[in-house]
Amino acid sequence: MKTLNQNLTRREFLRGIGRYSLLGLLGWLGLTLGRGLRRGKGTEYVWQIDPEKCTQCGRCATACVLSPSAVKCVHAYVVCGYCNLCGGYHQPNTKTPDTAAENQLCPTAALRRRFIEEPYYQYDVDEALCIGCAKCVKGCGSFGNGSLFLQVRHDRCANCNECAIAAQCPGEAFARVRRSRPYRLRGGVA
Amino acid sequence: METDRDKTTQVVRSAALAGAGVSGVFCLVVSVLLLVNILQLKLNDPLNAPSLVALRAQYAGQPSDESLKVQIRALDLMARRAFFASQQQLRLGGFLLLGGAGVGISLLILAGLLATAHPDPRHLPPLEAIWARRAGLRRGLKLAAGALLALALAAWIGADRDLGRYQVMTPASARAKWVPAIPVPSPAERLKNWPNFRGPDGNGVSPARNIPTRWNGKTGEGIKWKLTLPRAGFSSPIVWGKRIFLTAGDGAAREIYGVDADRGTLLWTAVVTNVPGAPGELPEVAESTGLAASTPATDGERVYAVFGTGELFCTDWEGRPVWSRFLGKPENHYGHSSSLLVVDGLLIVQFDGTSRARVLALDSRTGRTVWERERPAVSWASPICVDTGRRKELILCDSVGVESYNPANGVTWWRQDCLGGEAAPSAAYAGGLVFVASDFARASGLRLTGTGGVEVAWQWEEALPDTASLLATSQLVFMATRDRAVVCLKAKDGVRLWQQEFASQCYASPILAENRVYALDRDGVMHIFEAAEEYKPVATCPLGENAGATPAFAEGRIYIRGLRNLYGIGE
Amino acid sequence: MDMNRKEQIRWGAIWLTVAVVAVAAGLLIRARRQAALTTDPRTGELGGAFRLDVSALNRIDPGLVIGAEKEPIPALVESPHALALDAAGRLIVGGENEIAVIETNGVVRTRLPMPFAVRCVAADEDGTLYAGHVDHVGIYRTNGVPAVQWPSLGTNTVLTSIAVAGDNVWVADAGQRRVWRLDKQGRVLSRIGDKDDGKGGFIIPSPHFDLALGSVDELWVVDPGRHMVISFGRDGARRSAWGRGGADPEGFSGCCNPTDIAIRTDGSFVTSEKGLVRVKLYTPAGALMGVVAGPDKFDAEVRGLDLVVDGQGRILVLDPVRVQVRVFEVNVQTNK
Amino acid sequence: MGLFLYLFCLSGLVQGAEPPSRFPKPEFETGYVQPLTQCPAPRAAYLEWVDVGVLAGALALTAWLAIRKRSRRGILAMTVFSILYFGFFRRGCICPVGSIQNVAASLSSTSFLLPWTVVLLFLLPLVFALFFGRVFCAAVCPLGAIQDVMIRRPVRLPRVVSGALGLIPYLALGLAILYAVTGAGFVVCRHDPFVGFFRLGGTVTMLVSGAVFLLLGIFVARPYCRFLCPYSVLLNWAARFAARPVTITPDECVNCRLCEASCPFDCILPTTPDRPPETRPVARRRLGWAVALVPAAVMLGAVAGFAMHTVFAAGHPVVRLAGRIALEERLQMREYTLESEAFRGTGQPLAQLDAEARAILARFRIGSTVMGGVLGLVVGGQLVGLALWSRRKTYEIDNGNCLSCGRCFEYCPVGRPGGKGAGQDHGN
Repeated sequence: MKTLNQNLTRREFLRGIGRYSLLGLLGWLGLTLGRGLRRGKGTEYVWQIDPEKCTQCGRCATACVLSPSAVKCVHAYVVCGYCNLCGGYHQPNTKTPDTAAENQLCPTAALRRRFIEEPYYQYDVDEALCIGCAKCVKGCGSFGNGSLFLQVRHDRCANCNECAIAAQCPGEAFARVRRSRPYRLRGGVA
Repeated sequence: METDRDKTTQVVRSAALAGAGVSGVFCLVVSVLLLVNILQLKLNDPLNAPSLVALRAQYAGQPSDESLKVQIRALDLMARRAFFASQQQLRLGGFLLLGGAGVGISLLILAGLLATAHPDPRHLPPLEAIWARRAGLRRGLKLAAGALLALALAAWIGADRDLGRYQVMTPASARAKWVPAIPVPSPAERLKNWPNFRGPDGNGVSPARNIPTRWNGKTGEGIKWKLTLPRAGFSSPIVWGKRIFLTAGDGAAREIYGVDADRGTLLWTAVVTNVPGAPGELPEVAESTGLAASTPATDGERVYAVFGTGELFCTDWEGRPVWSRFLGKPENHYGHSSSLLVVDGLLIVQFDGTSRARVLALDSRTGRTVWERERPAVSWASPICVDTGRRKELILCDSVGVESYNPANGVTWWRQDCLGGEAAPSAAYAGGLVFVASDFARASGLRLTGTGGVEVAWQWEEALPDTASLLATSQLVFMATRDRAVVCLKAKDGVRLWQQEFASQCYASPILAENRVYALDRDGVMHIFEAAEEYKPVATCPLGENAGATPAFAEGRIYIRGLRNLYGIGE
Repeated sequence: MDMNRKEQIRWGAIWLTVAVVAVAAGLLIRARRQAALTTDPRTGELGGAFRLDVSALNRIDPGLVIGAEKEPIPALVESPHALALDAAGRLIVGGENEIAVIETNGVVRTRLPMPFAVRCVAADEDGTLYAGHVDHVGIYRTNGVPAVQWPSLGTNTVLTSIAVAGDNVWVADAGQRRVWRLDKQGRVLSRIGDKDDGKGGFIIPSPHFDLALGSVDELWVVDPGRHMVISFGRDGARRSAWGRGGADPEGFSGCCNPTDIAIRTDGSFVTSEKGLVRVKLYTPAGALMGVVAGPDKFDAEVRGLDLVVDGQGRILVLDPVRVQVRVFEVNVQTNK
Repeated sequence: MGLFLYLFCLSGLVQGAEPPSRFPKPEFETGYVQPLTQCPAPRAAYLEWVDVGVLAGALALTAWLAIRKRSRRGILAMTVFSILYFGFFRRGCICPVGSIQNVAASLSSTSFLLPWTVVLLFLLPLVFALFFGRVFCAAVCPLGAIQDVMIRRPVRLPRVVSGALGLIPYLALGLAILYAVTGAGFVVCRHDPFVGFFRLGGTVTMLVSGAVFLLLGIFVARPYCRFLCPYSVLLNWAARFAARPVTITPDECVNCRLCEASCPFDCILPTTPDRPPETRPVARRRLGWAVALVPAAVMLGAVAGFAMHTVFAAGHPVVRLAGRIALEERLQMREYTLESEAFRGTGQPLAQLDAEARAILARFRIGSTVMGGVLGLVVGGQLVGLALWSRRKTYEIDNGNCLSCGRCFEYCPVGRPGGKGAGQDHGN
């Protein structure tokens, strides 16, 4: 019995040493990581797309962990030319620039058009319908002012540890941005 | 003894189990439906319906066909409805499945809580089997390790070695490892001398000591000797041991001079002649550049010089020709002015013109090309080669950006497009940062990153140099700007610390020696000030003659080239 | 002992099998990768209907191409925006902070530093340069006469084109969406294209709005939003128009094209477009004669190509991305 | 790649959008007011701290329930809470398991900054494990919780299988660190099988693998936790030194073997016979062999790791891109992938990509070799451990592997408050 007790206490002792050295290791780790933290004090990040790097590949529609994707087309009205024939709204070979189905580019009709006054039209994105396929973005960028572009919508985004779209983005357009400035809008209005 | 309570428990438990079973069946049905839905969506995605795609294609050919339009519209509406309907079904299915599973599992848990049956230790293996269990663990471990080894073997066989074949993209000559055949001067030897434009690395920093701070060319104070040169040229003097070398040239002749550094006597003159392939006709160059704007270089055995004509000439220590090459007529609207640099037995020639811009590395013994890279744009800047602690980087500026090469084979380490206009100032390097600038564009501080590239640390656009190169310490960056000022910026963030205007602009690049900056202006006045966070003048020394060349520094001496004369200053 | 030996043989056989399987698997992986690398890489994306293939539009029927490119001339100006010819046939290139006068052989004659960015430029017969800065016109002479800056034409002004003839200066103002006619002292004489002219004014969604002087008393102005080129009398009376939208070679693509025009001595038009970057030639009546240069000749990021026709009928195109004046010769009988 | 993205956003290279367009908008005559582009704000930063607080609270409560209260039902309630809160409400993404990668990336690159919340997320479960065992696994980790409720008919795996599969978590940890450190991305998050359920959607592979794990979990208790989870390695080693881990019995063990049968994870070590069933020389020889094998295993592992490095490196997007572009150049291919097309669009020199890819490959070479060596050490060490004979007089918990689920308390006849429960029922 005595030897057993001695054995036990010796084991306990060794375990204690192990425990506190591991605790010290974790403390050191925390401090090391903490040192890095002081430089970027209080900065928290969210994912966002840089529209200048976006290649409109269409993967945002399929790669997001959410379905439909948390990436949506966003319209910067300040950059828009309010055209009648819109490169983002209409098929490239459209003859009569109206809202007929055969002329629409958007597969889900998420892009809406509203007449304002001759000859100007306002275009709006219905985010409930938008799937983030970037077709209109490509059209607007190719033929228009580039006022349509993709952005991660933060009311939908789960802000994953590693963004599934970022892992597949060919243009490396995804980057973390500060939570205080969570969008990268064209036309400079946040 | 079964009590009523036990009975109720039994009934509840059976009910829970039955409920769980029902939930399970429900989940199964929902999952099958979901699966069918997903498959359906995969097989015929309404938004990609082939009939719709075909109709659209047909419509593109016959845009005036009204019936086609009607068909497309109807089909389109159907497709979109189907798409959203299936999306909704998927969502609903997901919720139903989740709900069913939740209810089922909850009921199972409830049943488990009410269970009275207990594990039966009689089914357990006998205690003696413990040894067999250990053997099993051991065997499993060995099995896993073996499997991993087998996996590694398979991986090794199937490995992707495309990266190894990537060499196709770099010039064929780059693969050959360059082994200099002549003894390369040691870095210490180079540091003792001034072998090329802007000192040992081309970086504008002199390690020499006892540099004079007082002289006056008009009165002769502090001037050891003065030598009138036969011809003019804007290139700078270089120094090795007791020899100074210079180049000069005009339409009539191009010459290299060897000068005794102690006495200021002209030892020899090498005339550039018989360059194979040289057409003899002269390019049009600006008067302010001339035909001898490029500073020569030396490795302690030979002298190398390049001229605005495109002639590259190598002489031995006594001025006898060793080899020469014609590089092609420089297409460079001010005139060729990039200086030479010798790196580990390779003569680096930056030859940036408006067409066929390139950089060459030649075997310094023979003039044979070891490697050659195309360059993106014209420039008038000179190469620098610095050791960043990780590797040697050959850094060249052009009118679009700055590029760093491996001096051994010409492979690009990194490139940053941050210049513009007409690039004449050369880069400077200090403390992990590369500094570049060009007039009408911007100055940039580029930080070398851990991955071997660069990132832009800061940019500055206010006052910029158009001729003089940058000078940097690990703390400060100096630029002699076009508007006759010297600007001092903080190296790490590009914030202006001070700015000092002089009577005249500096064409010569500022040089750092003994922590003092020597900036020679076009009137020949040397402004000496401390390399400090505020402007602290040390002295102002006139030469009595206009000057444009960058001075050369040696232990206790400065050699300054005026428009007509070469001055030896010091004891 | 016998048992042990058997055991050994069994394990040996097992390990040998594992090794053989591993080698086979490795070879299989290798073969599959080779096959996979060379097949269509674009899998796992949305289907065909989701693809907007702009490159299909970029292809031009080779039979339509009538331009042949010659050696380009370096433009040598930072962010070149504006191109013109002076009376001596030299190139005037205006950029972010200077104007360069360049010989057709590429030699730079003069460099004039500019106090403002140059958006458009024109040269008078006597060599006076009229540069359109963002909101006003500046007058520069190469012989040392000090520059004159005319007053701003308004806060919303974005000047994009300028033309000079006789005593008149016409400037196209994309911001206010009208053309101004000024005299040589900078006084406004008249305006063209105000909304109350009954035609609804010009539609200009982006800062591209060009004008050019025709041979006979005509001013041609682009209405990019309507994809049309409209002629006015030099006094401002509207005369005729041609042009239509469309991604086909004959039409002007996108929302707002053409971006620039130039007129040849025979009255035919050279046009340039953004989006689908192409330079085309039209008859004086507005029928397509051919494509001078298709999208394959230009970098994708080109937005607006300033055009000029030189004395030999060659088409000079200012390429802001390559910082060159691209030279095209037209191989077609133009006197139809 | 995540690493590079971080670098980008910190370098300030891509700050802000382009300046506002100077081109004036049309002069509308109908009094039209241009709408503003709407931007819904992200979740407030302080809520991250709330999450950390909830995690700490859940850990403390579970520890209390397991060690003081010894309440299996309490732990079950916590399990349900974790599924709901960390799983469905937080959508599986505040996750100490994944935080390993953030920590590794941050240690390898000074420019990868991670928030304090993530540091705490990583450290809290480990610190708790050092004192109270793996209470995090018991009921706090949503990945474990969702599997725990699925355990219905657990079977005892043959030791050969569990011994072999037990090596996988080490491999997973090694790969997670290797990929995080080289900037190839976060593989643990990418292959998380259950996150698809928590988010009600995901790729088909993700959902199918999750379903397979859950269904498998009916028979094989917590397969992901025991045979895949990289964090389990760290928790295992911390829990071995736990100060007050869960105990089967609050009092003295009566060796009734009930607990041994109750544990679905095979973590209860039974008593051993007084003397090993083999002779001393045999045991000694075995130990000698095992010890001698350690350096050989390390060497062999390192060689295998080196052999694997190109395979691992192929998972890095830059290396893959460089390989693809090299192929395109070699075969003069005009069919570009989306990646190579995007890269060519940037106009970066190909040689720079090559240099970058080679640098990454070099890091993989080192990292993979080290990883192989460590794995060899693990194998060797375990063999040595298995060759040692330790005597046990009572039933004991294998602290490293015990998930503190509390199932064994239910059946222990000793010292249950009130003395009712298992013992009585068994009597029937």
